[in-house]
Amino acid sequence: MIALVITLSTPLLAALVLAVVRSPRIGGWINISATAAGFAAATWLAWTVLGQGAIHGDQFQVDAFNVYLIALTSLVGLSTSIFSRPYMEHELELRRVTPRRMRLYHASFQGFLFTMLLSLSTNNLGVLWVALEGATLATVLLVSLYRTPESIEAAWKYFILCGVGIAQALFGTVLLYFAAARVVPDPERALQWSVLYAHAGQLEPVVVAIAFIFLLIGYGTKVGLVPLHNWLPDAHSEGPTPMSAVLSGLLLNVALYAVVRVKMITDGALAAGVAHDPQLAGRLMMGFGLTSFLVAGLFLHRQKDIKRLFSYSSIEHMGLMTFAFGLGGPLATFGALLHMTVHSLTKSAIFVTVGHASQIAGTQRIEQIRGLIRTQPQVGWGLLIGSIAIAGFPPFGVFTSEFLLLTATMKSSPWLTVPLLAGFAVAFSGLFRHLQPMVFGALPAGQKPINMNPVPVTLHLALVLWLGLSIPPSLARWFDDATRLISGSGLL
Amino acid sequence: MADYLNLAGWLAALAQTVLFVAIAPLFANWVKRAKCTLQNRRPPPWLQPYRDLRRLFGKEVVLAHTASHVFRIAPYIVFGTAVLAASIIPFILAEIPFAAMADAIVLVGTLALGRFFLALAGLDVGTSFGGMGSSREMTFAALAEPAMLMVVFTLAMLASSTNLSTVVGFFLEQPLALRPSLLFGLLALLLVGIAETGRIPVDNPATHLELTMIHEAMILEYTGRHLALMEYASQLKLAIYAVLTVNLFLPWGISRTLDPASVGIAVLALTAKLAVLGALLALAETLVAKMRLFRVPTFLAVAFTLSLIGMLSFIMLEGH
Amino acid sequence: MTAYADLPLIEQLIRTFAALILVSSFALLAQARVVAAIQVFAWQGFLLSALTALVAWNSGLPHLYISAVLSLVLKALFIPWLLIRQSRRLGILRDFDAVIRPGLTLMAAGTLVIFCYNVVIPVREFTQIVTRDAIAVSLALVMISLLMLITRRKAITQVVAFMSLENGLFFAAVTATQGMPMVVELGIAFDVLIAAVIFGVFFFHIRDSIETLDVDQLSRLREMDE
Amino acid sequence: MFEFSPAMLVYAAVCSTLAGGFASLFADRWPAVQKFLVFPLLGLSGVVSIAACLAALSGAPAVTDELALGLPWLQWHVRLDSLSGFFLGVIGLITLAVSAFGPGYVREYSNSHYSLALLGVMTALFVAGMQLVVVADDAFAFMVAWELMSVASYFLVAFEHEEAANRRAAFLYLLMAQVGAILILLSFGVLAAHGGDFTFAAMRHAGLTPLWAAASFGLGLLGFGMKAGIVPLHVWLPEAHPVAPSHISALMSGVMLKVAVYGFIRLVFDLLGDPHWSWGVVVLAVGSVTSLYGVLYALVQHDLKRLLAYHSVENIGIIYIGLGLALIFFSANLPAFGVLGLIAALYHTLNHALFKSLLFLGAGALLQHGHERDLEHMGGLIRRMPWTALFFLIGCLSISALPPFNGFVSEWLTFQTALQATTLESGVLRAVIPISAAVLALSGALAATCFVKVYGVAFLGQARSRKVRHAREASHGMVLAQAVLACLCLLFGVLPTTTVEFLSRISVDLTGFGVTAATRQGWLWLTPIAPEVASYSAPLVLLGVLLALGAWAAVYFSSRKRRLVQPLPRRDAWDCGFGPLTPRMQYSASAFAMPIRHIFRPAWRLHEEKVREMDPQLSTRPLQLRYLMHADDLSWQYFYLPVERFVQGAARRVGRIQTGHLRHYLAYSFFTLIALLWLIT
Repeated sequence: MIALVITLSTPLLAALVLAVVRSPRIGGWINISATAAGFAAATWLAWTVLGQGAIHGDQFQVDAFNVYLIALTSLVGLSTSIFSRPYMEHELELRRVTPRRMRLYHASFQGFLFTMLLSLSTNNLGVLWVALEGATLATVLLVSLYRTPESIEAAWKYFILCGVGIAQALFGTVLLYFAAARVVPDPERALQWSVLYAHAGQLEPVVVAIAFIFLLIGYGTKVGLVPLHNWLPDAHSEGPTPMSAVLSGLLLNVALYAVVRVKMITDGALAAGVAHDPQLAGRLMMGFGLTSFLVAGLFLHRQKDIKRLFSYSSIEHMGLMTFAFGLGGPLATFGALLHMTVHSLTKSAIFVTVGHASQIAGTQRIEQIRGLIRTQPQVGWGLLIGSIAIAGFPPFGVFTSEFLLLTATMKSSPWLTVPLLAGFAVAFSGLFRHLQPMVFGALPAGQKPINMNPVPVTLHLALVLWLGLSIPPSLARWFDDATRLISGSGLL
Repeated sequence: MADYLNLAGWLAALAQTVLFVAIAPLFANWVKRAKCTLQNRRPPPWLQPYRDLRRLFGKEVVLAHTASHVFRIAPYIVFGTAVLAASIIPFILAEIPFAAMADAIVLVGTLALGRFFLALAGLDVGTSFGGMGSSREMTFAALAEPAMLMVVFTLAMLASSTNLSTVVGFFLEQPLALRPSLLFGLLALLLVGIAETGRIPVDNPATHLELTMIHEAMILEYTGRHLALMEYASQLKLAIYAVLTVNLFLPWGISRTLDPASVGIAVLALTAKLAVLGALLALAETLVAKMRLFRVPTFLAVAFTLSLIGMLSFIMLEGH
Repeated sequence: MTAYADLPLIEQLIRTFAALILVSSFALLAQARVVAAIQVFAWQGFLLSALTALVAWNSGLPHLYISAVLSLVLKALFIPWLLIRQSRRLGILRDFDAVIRPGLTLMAAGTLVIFCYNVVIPVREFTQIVTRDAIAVSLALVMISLLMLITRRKAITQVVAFMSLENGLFFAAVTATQGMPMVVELGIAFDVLIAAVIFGVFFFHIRDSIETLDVDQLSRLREMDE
Repeated sequence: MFEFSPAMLVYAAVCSTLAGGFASLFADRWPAVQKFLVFPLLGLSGVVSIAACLAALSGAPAVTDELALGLPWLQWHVRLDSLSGFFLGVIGLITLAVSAFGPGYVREYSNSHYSLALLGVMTALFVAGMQLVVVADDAFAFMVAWELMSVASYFLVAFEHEEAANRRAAFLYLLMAQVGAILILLSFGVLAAHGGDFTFAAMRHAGLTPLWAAASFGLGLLGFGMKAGIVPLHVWLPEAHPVAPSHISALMSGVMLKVAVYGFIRLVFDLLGDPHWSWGVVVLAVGSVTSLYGVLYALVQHDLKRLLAYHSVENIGIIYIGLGLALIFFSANLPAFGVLGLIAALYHTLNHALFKSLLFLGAGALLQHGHERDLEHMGGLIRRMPWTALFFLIGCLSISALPPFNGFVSEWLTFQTALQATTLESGVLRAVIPISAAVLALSGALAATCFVKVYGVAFLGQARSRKVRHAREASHGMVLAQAVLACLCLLFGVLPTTTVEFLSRISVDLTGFGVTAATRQGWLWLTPIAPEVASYSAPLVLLGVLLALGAWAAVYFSSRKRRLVQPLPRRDAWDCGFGPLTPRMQYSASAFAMPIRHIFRPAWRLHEEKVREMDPQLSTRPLQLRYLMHADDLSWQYFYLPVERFVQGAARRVGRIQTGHLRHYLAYSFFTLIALLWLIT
């Protein structure tokens, strides 16, 4: 419990401190130290949960499902903060940001991390909602950090779309509370996930179904499900790159986490099959997931901006995970959990290299980013290997999860493998047709290497490689516990 | 396979091969004589080809500056493969151990090997003539060879064997029957033979006209013993196709033992058959005009189609 | 099922207020002038606050009084004040944001109300206070606000619509469930406050970048062909 | 206690490969590492692979093992049986040759800015991937190894990435590898779903219904076919093989395609069990079309490596014809003939690996020392590079299926199998098989034509460009590699009986049937069905050829003394009296194939262009005439471009939903909500 407190309070305190620290340089180092401390605490927490089992508090609950996401979040937070220091200093040198805005940036970064960790660890669906809304608020001003017309437009769209989405989610939460209030006598406990999950069978199915639809659309907007995804590429492409990395690597995961938590309750409520198809939640998620996967793959073909390109790739992968969770069953769930992990790691690594690549070229336009391997091999190879990993080639972990997912689909609904296959092909070709000319090719004139820290990218890709070759038993047990929790049965 | 190991069989086969090689120029000359007679020209003497060969063997060899080893080794390989092919074919004796060594497919392969080197030799010196000849030769061979293989396959399926001795034996034991497959096969083989041996209407062995020539263009740079071997090999090839045609489709008379009487009958029968075939060939060459070069593929396509129809008619009309 | 007339007065009053809020929502949808829209929004906040107080009185739940005060301060006073001040500074207070096909829009809103009622019909009726119908009304409020968001071009009216969406949610929380747990409610209020501030910041940013608050001009980032 | 197991040989081979890859990390700093560590380790890996192959083919039972890698509930299963041993041997042979060829060849890159370290690492991963594919015994390990092979070879194709064409080729290659891999994965997925587990052992007992078996077969055919290069899935092959470094092209064409064949055999003959006759017909048709298509396109190429790549397509077609025949006979319950088809296919697999690697290595030597890939600029290389010329000739003879070389034997076996069509019950099958045999005959003959063109234009005649005129012989290692492969081509051509005996063990393991009759007459005679049906004695045929050569040698050496005093006189070639012949007067590669182009015109889309440079003084007098020709693959026009257009169109249409207007986005959200609410009421 202490570990949890430290994990949560570190970013909160850091956000407060950073809001008053004037020097951007010191701010950068404080940022790194805070995330490092947070990561240490999260590791401790994970260790505790691994050793002693889940923590079930009234307000907080840390079980197998969220503890690994907490660890992942703090890890990605740490490496992104390491990346962000030289990156933002470079931006400062270019006068794209002022020291005041750097203060806002650092404070918001930590504030965002806090909301992420809070939404993961809370047991209260209301608090979950508050934290996710907080995440939007913390990041919206980061999207418009550069104050360009595009960035303001992106921030506005992000704010309104996510705001509306999250409002819909709140309505869903209220409905859930409404349904629960009839069953759970203590109103203070009626929004607690563990209580709702325990009483899921007694909840009024019609209300829960309506609530699920609102929650799916609400949190689905944050996940980036097509056709609710429109804010995502804009926000990713216009904000500073470290923010894109955490948005893609963390926010989308956490939103999906929320959807899955809600789905577990919905499945319990609809299990009797009186009012609705008991598979309703899963079916809807499969539909949304598959649509997102296919449409995002097509969008990849027409991109001109490197960060938009990879944000569509994020939509595609979130779609895949949503599909997998919707499919249910231990194999698909295990695959989806693994995919969440490896996608966050890989995608944040990619955004790190993308950030450096656009700094080298001085633009985010794909057609002007050329010959990265010749200009700065670290960046070029990082981007290439990251893309190979994200495209699902072994021995990287993304392959493992896609393997599980495809075989699970083949087992339960074989016909869906056809659109999946088409989607993979379309997405891959869309990604690589743009990627290859960027990394390969002759040395472009007038571009020179920039200062970068290779640790985050190397670390992430090494982890993904490790997960692809062999999943360590402790982690496997974790995943399996989470799988058991979500789908009812494990694999091990 | 023990019977293949008897020495007498091997020796007889060897002797037969020697005989085959020896009389091959004679057959070529017979065709030429028949043609002369038909065209009211004075025929060359019976032994004229042997004199030509002897004269060429005696002459000095001159090489082009650009000729390489391939050019010099090719005549021996072309001639060698022709001899090898000749040794496989049932000639006077039906049952020969050589036929077991290499079956009909190997026969086609062996001829292809010779042709491969012949074409390379044509390209070796680097003249336009040589290239032209090689290109045409290989093109037509590419069409003729599958047709030839189809004919072989038809026979092989009929006799359930690709061993030429077995095939001949099978036909000897079969009662006489009019088989469409054999009819088409025979026609195809005749067409292929005409193309492969460079006879009218595909090629004209008697002229050196650049628009039409194929075989002669390839050996244009050869002199002396090399030229002799090339000429000899082409005469051998003509004889091979002739013997193949008559012995596979009209095998009567061929000897299945080493018994002197039956061998004698076989010699007589074969002589008669070859004489008739040669005369027919001469007649055809007299009556038919040389065709345009790009009509040849059509000619060969006809051969290929005939052979394929032959095979299909065997499968559809004569099966089991 | 008891007849409406048999209900206690307080319940009848609550329903009346609910209807009034719905009416205010329609009014908001039809209101073209910026200042009038903000005023209607303030009225809606006031009605909501009053409704909360009524519910609190009816159910005797003390924390609902806090909610009532909170919403009065925030939704009826602070946010309208903020919006009016911003609009004045931006010089758009007297602007029009023409409603696209007002008749059609209002008809659509009416249809939505029916649709929302249809959606909640399968919910089993309990003999408690307004529940199912409250959900229907709040659903309708949410939907109408969404419709308003879709049909408005000005950033300021979009914000009003967004805030009225929050009102719909609040309505649901109050009438259907007699308020949320306190921690959640405080969190929501905090979020709404921050959101309002951020909206204020954005108006200036948007005006600075596109020199108008017409959000239809904000369409540089797109995937369509030029 | 150390206990020997053949699996250790496999591990040793893979470790040696990976160690070579690791060593090459330092190759950029110390180039000598390449010569003294990287390639020797690769060679060692090849030798050990061959040892593993011999151990597996020695008749020992299959060895299984598990590695602590992979999924938590599914470790990597490894199994070395005769089939995987055979393919491991093929990999080993070619790797060995490449390790001898490599040091000389990669010297070329030491002065460029391409990284030798990358080349070494990716080569090692590529080889290791292939070695792991053939021993993998569960779907997961198989797919990981398979994709490792694909990705590593992608980097090798993209190695010289500054050429736009290379990037395009690499992209196409990786895309098709990705799609193919998913298809394979789904094919295994069907088996795993019914067998309950990802291990091959479980899949063998999946007991699929005919429909599912057909689905798995179809997915596997497409998936493996994409890598093997069956028409129309072959388009990546002529793009990717030419642009990789030549020793890699040798590995890709010689070995990687074979690994795809391995996968197909493993799936169809081992995992799926009883084949349906229609599968055989499909495979036979695919094989026939592929072989003819490949050779026709090879004929119109004048880029040597591209031409060789199209020949790989042709040879894959021949292998598939053999496999198709095998499937038909097995399904018709005539295992004796089915086994023959399988063995013919395996034999051709081995042969193609040998001669295609030989030819690619030869092309590499030409590229390095003659700086040319285009046949139209070569000529006369036999004088500059005599050894390479000799071995290349052997490669040409082998691929043209001429006796007594190895290519002939496997085609002969395929023909023999096809000739057994008369024993089939079904009239349709009896008619279909001969037609495919005819196609095989035609493509064989066309292949010979093509290689006369290649050899004649590249090595004979006069040099057509300055660089080629001054070419030097390749280094010793490069020649040695070619010599080894050339000798193996002859060896496997002359000793077919022994080879078939080994191959028969594979079919016994896979299907329970072998070809006992084929080898009953001793090593001298190959009698696939019965002595009286067909027999072939390669050693005796070789003896005949040797006698012919002996005759030549006798004349040559008897006249040697005379020649030493007075060598054969040399004169100018006949020039029709117009003055000396120039290299430009020679027949070019395009000219050579012109009659064929004329005959088979509809098979290609030819782009012909005649460039005429006029004399600036006198505008009517042409100074130079050049003829440019290239052939577009028809499958682009009818298959790939429509797909590409469709995807682009779909992307454009989908792009329309993102209008940039916030109100539209909100409307999507609104209507989605209404639609979903509608759905549940």
